[in-house]
Amino acid sequence: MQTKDINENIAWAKINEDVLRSMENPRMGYWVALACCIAMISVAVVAEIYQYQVGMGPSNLNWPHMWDLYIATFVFWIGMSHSGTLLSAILHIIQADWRKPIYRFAEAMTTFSLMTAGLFPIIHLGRVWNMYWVLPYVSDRGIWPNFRSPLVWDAFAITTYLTSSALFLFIGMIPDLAICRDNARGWRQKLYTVLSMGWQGDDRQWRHFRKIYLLMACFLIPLAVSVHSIVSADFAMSIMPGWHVTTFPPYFVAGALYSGCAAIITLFILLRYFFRFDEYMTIPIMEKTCKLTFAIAMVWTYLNIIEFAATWYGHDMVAKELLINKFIGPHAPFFWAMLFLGSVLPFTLAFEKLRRHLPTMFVVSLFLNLGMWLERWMIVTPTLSYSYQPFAWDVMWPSMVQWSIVFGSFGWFGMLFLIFVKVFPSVSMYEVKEMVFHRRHYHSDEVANKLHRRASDDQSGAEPTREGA
Amino acid sequence: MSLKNILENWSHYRQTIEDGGHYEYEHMWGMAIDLNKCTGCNACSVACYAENNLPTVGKDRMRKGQGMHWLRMERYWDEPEMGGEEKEYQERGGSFLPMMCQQCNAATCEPVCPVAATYHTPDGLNAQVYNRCIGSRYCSNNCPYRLRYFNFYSYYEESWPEPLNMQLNPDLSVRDKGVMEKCTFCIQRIRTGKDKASREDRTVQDGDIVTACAQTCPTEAIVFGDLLDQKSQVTKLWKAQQVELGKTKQDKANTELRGYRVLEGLNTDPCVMYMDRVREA
Amino acid sequence: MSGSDINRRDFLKFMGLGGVGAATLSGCDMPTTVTLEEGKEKVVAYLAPEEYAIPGIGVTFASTCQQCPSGCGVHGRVREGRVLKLEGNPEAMNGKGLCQMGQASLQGHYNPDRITQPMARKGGSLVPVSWEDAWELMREKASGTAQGRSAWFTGTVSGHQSVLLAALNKAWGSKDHYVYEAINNAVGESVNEAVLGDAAPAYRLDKAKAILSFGADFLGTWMSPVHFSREYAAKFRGGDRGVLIQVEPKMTLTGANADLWVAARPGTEGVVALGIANVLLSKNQVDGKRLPQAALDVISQYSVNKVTEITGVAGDTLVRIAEYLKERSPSLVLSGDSAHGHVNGYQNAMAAMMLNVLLGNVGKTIEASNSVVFGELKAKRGNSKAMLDFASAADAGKYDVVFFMGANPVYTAPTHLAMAEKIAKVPFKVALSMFVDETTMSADLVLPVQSPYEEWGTSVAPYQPKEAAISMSQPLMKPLSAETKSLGDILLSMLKYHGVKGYEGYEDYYAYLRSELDNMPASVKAGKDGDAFWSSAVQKGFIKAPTKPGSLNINLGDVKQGGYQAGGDYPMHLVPASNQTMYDGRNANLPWLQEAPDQITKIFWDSWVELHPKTAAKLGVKEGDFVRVESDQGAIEAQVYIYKGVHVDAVAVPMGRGHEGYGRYAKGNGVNPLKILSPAVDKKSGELATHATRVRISKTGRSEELPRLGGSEVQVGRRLVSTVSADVFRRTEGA
Amino acid sequence: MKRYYVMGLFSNFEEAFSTISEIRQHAIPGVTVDDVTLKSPIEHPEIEEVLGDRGSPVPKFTLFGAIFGMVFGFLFLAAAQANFLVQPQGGKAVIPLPSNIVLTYEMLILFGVISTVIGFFINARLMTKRHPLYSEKVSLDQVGVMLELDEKNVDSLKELFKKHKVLEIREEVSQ
Repeated sequence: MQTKDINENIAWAKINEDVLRSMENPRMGYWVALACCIAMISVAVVAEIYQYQVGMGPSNLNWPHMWDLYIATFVFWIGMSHSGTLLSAILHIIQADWRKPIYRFAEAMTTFSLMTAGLFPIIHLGRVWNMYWVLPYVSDRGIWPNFRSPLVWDAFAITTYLTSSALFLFIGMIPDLAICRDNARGWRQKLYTVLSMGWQGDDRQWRHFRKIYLLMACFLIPLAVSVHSIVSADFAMSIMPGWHVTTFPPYFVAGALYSGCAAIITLFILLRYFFRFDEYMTIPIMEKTCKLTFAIAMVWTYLNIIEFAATWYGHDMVAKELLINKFIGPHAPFFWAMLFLGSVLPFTLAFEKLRRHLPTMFVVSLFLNLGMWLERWMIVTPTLSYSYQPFAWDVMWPSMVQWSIVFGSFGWFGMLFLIFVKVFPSVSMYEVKEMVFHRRHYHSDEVANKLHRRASDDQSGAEPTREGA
Repeated sequence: MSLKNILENWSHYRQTIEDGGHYEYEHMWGMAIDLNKCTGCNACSVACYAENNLPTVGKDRMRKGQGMHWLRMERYWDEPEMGGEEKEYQERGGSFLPMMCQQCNAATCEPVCPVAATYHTPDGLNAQVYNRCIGSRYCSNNCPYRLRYFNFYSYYEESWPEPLNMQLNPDLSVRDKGVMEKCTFCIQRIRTGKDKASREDRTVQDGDIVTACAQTCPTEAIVFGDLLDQKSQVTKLWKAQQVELGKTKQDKANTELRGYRVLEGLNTDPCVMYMDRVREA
Repeated sequence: MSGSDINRRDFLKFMGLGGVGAATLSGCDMPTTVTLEEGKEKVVAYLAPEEYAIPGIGVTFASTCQQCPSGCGVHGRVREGRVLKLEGNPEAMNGKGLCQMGQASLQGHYNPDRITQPMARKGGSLVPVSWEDAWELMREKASGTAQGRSAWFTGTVSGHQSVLLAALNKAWGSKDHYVYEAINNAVGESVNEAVLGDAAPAYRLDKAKAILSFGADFLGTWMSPVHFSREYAAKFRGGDRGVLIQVEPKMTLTGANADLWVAARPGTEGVVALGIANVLLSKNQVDGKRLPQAALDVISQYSVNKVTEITGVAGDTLVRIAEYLKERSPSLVLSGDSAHGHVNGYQNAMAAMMLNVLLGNVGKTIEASNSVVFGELKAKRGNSKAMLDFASAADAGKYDVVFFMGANPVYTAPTHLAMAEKIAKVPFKVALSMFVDETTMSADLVLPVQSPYEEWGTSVAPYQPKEAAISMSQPLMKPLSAETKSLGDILLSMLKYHGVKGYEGYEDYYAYLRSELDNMPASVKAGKDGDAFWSSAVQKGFIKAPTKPGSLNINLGDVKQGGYQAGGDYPMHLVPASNQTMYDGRNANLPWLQEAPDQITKIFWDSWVELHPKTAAKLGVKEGDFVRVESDQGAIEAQVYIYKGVHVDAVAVPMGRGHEGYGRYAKGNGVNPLKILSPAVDKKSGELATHATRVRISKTGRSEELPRLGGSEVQVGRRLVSTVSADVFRRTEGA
Repeated sequence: MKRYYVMGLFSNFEEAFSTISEIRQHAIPGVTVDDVTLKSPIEHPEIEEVLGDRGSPVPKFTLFGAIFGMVFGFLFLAAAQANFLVQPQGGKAVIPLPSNIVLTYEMLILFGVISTVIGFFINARLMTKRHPLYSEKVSLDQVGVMLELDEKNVDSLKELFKKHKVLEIREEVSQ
């Protein structure tokens, strides 16, 4: 029974070994997974090519449903990206050191889900080949993007966020890349030599490193918040009932952190299982993540209630009508599913027994994410189905083209992530060392006992030595 | 130098619609539609198909909601008023509402377009630049009237088999897939009318320019004209109905007048005024 | 271009392609010459064009719309030698307005399924032949025809075409010219003839203050819709707003605009009229002196309760109608298809006319039509009796040769007439047609005629009581196919071939027409000499001739009404509804009209079955379900549309769809209700009783989304169209 | 006279630090703590005290980047809008502050981040060759204390290292 966030006595050499091992000789399962992802992608590519050739028609989009799954999934992936920032930046600033073993893959998740999200606005364009018109490139025709449009805000925000989080991921990885460099052979060595940028761990480098890490953390937190509130502006800035909602920015951010954390739990369990990271991704850390998720889930629930209540309380007849339609209309099954998965299911996280039981958590986290995806769909579509002009009311279900592209996006994310875990250390070695080091120096056994030990535990915690390793 | 430009004209560039916007309008094309006269015969819609190269998309796509009816004749049945008993028959007939782009002055579709493909012309028209459109379809989502239609396919490929294509109006383009489009108040006719006037160096007179729908309407329920021209028939009608631009709620001296603008409470400031349907009882 | 080396058709084709090519491209990325925000003018080199092709500039020419018998004057916009758009001719009776059929008639002209060259039946199927062969065939099969063994079967014809046609018939010693219109007012005409002595008097909607219409869809398909719409809007709906009451089993466009829409049990319209008369006489103290005693006696039998019992119209409704008619005089009572199309159609019409007499409308809102100088040019109005007569005559083997033109009896005839088989008994059938419709398919020789916008011609509107206008048709562009001939030319050459006196001089129909106009009486030419007269006629698009005021006499016939008999196995009434999109089926090949949602139900591209909610509930069907409508003559299946605009006992199915031929757009979509009509005729006039068929409905179990435009059918509380009362209107905008 | 690089590898961090602090107290004449370079596998905020505050100019870069991003961002947008009047207005001003503020904010962060990174690369002397005395142990679990000093002091330094249980000593002639 794991009781400590991490075992202070773990040998540093072992940390290196374990992590580096995880990066080598992929097993059969890995290749299978990769193959699946690529298969999903290729299906999506076929669908996209078809759509490109014929037009948006086959996707079942229609008047008035000009948007549907593409945008919903776009919002979903953007949301997914926020967890990484949460763990790496926020927890870094409040110095919650239990983040150290697990923030690396969360950070990677951020970058990759952004790379996935970025595809959707492009895919959903009627004339993809002109997508670059959204950027303010120098044009002799003197035409510019319309800076009033939330879509342009998206373009700016996502570029900024992608750049920053990618840099953040990379900077944070440099010392580890140095480790890889020192242990790798062949092409990997060349690669890491370049990437580690001559890191040699002298005090100067560490000093500046600490600064930049802090500074970037400070940047990323407001950035993450701004990004998702801008995404929410796509809807909140419109005048459509059910979109024009004041609580959307916080609602979206909460939802984002929520789905992000759920995704972290999923990947946490997968990595722990496949890479035998039991030593680092420990149950207590898992528990902490779960608690965090639960808290956010409650925030999300609260914001939901607020939205409903406000709509109900207000005099906007049309918005009220739409709300009722969500409750009992054709979308009701999905709507209620979303509420159940998003607000009821998370209560499983409140029970220690369940929290510590990984298979349960795995399933739960998947369902939480499904709920979050439904949330996005239920935001986008019902408003289009029932808005101001009753004559334009309609109900539309997405076609296989849309579905396959949506599924493909999961394949794409999976592929990126799978490649990542084999090329880069998915656990931050140097930071685990720091964690161990500091714990060893600042946590006496008494404290440790107070903190972690329970009556049930065996008392055979070896006396921590003062030796390095 | 642009910086200088900004500093000098700052206040000018900060003017919103309430302050009259940043340029003087040459015209403000508008309509007045009398639902007392409109019989819902749908001639306007077909005339629009004929004038504006609208494709016929066929049964399935039409049913899917992928049709291109710029001007749609909406028909509503009376609903039993609150508490009122269900009548056995629609004793008062139907309510017809011809809906074409309302050419809003505070158009909700404009600010959301990422590439500025839809904007306001000095004619007070809400123009859609097909060549600039990248098909994000945000404008249609943000149009409370749902009056923007999207080319979900390359309709022209099937819509005009030889020799039907010879009927196409060369004054405007045939749209390709991936482009948003909508009623333009027959901008090609406006253009021709203005050119003609300028050739005869005179100003455009009321009646020089008439849209296809207004022209074909057997009951002359649709009146088109320039709202800035004080002598134009449409202006007279707006005045008579005490309906003014730039208001979210018309404060009328005579509250019994029929004039109103659809959903004007949303402050879209549409340029199309409707006049209520009339029934004996 | 000189014109000699490249012929006109290629030139036009080229222009056409050019137009589309440019247009199509401009939808893509390259900068276009005409962008939406600023239509940049493109400089076009002025290549001396033939006739009216001036690049870049649209010129309008007057002509006449032939899409329905109303014969509205049109202005066609012509650019680069292509006619692009039709507008109403402001000076014509229809004014600047045009209905959707008129707008869409262009697609008939440009239709991809038009016949481009003669076809003859060889080995069971029609194969293209040259005109020489076609004439050869005529020579051997037709020219030798014995006296009176030939006939013409046409739609409404008028003007010089009908003159030539008469001459030709005369030459062949045949008086048999069947003029058939599926949608007609024949019963009404016979009643008018009997009572007023004037088959087509002037209905002055503009003078009426109240209109009571028994199924006369004067805004949709009745006689001259555009003209009536104009009068309706200009005066009737003007300052002192009139009241419109519509009594019919299925809501027509007119019904949808009525102040009071009343669903009477089909076939009992006459009883309703008597009931109203009864109320007027008893309650409203209207003086009955205008009516003969016999009529008064009959009326007195129809107390409100009895009428309610027979017709299902509530008593207070009858009272309300009477009120309106009383206080808002002069009124006008009309009757149309759904009142006429019964075995007692004549009585229904007579009862309606009785109300006019009782209310003293005759002379006020019903005025005498004017007699005109050119009787022979007047329109021959179509009716359905003609089809019945023709069927029996053909069945009796009365003819060796029959010419079909502008009518499609094989499609519109009920199954029980077995029209195709009967026509097959005629040895040689010639179809003069633009399209391969059902009738044309059964012909032995098909002569391709030109579209109304390619040929010269004159026509006289069947309904133009107050004026006498001969409206001109002139080519708006060169024929799309050189192999087509104008009807006039075909008739003329036949006349010449048979050496009929007085026609040998003209080398073509155009020459004939010119000389005919030259020979018009001075009163018509109004002092203009030949060329001036001609050009003014062509420019204006019509010739206004002086008229002599006619007069009306009143002798009301028997207004006795038969009782209402229940249906037995077939409880429901079938209402084959005429509408402005498909009309009688002739518009089914025009994609614009196929895609244009029906005015009432908003359904496109397909047929439907209209049911009242109660009926639907009883049957257990919901919108979109397929139901089987079965009469003793057969059955049709279509999707259900449910609303409160159809009588509880009625099933309305629109006419015009369900073609077996007639081109890619018409073929095989929808069903044809006329096929299952029972063999019933109006006893008096002998007209086909189109609304007399009884049917039963059953579920099929199949269901599918209804092809209907629009979501919610109510406004759910938004102010999109709100309704104000007429009093307020009169108060604020009253004259 | 020759100058040497001498590096001692310690596994016990305490010892390493005390070595440095002794140097700080001039255990070896002519060798100051400023000559010391500490190489370690993890970051040690606590060493700062021992080595003395050596500061970091990175935040200045950040500040500059952020301010530049903000100013440039807003002017860029405003200029574009002012010079391209044919813009959809929807009744809004030509230069609408709310939307421009949003974008300006993003620009601020973007430029801030980028210049921070640049500042880091410059100051941390990244993208330079590794030091000849660099030992892979450092990336594993040992700290290296490295000094650059005159030949005469080398031995005394080694003494000092040995006193503090050094595991390994490497030396190399500089230039």
